[in-house]
Amino acid sequence: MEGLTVKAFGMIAEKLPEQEFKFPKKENTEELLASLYNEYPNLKDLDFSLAVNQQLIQQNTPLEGDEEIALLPPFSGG
Amino acid sequence: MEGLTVKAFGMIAEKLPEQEFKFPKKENTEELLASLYNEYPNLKDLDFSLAVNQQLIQQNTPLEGDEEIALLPPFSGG
Amino acid sequence: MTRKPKNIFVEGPISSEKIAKSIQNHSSKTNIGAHSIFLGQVRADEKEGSVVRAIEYTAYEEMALQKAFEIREAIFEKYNLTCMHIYHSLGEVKTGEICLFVFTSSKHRKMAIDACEELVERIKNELPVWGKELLENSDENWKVNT
Amino acid sequence: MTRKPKNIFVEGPISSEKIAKSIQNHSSKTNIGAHSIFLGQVRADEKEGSVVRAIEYTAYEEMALQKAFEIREAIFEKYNLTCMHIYHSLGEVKTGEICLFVFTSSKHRKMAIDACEELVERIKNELPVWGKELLENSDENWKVNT
Repeated sequence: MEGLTVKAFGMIAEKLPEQEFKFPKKENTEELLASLYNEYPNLKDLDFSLAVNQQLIQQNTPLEGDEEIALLPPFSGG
Repeated sequence: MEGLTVKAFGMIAEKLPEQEFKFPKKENTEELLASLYNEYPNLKDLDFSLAVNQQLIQQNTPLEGDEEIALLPPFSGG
Repeated sequence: MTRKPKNIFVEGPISSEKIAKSIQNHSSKTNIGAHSIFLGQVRADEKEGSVVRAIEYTAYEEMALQKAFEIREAIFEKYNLTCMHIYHSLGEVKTGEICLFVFTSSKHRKMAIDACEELVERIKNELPVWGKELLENSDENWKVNT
Repeated sequence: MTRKPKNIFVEGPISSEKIAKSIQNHSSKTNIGAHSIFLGQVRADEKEGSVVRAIEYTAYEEMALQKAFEIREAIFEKYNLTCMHIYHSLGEVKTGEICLFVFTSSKHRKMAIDACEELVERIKNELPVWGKELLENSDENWKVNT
């Protein structure tokens, strides 16, 4: 199936209707974030990082369109 | 019984005829060491510290005459 | 020697028997002189109006295993270690139970101790794992690492 | 709270069961968040013409217990610890077996880790304990700490 796979973790997962869902292809992570904020406004109040295909990203990153995107709140293991 | 009690440990204990023995009263630890070196010349080749009543001493220390004196080679526990 | 990512996750608490067995397993490695072990234990912290009774751990498992592998490789590169083991709980771990077990072994103590400390820091900071504190009064609270 | 010197010496090796039991005993102390453990293990070091098969430990016991007590008090003074345990073997400990077990527990990891490291250093440097290496060829060699 075409499109991005978005996975949410920790407290983010509790704020979204689903923990894992498909999302339409975006050019880059900034566009993706804008769309996610638009769709799920309560994300704006939350602190999280993005991982693209399991790699944390620090800046706007181009997307092919079939990546696995993870929304990661601050880690609290151990 | 009158006099100092001398206890030897580690490799020092193997160099002396007994591990624990009585020794005549001395004025201070320097005199005691001189007498011990005189009695047991092979002590001169060995590296050891003195403890008086279980306290390590760093310098010449006066003796009452009934102390427990320990000859302690470098520690190697653990 | 090529190493591959290996599982670090344990369902529920890490038992003292598991720790003992892990220690025992090293008795055949007679070039080891020093083991350093860190254990994380779930605290009964007071939260407003209640107290923690357990922490429920979840993880982004695939990413966490890959990250743990990278950290392992970096630590093996930096320190002269014989062995390194990492175990982290998933699911519910009650107060007083062990949720993290980090174990380094080396010929000499300094390497084992320093490597263990750095491993614990990196695990806490870099592994995508989350703890949700479950309180006595049924409230929940997302744990924040300090 | 006044503490008194307590025995730290164990005849022969320290078993992994003893270590497990010691860890287990802390599960009721739910203010603990971190344990740091150091284990010394006897190495099969090569010596000229042979190899270490065991270390035989002796100590000036009264002085060692008093010294261990002073070190304990100083470490409790310096670090915010919940618990501290020290066990050292006497007599023969074979290669691969555990001869030293140091265990610190605290609310947070930094205190437990730093205290454990300092304890190990002080124990190695300050306790009147001696190890005689027993070699495979029946030679003996007094251990030197580095």
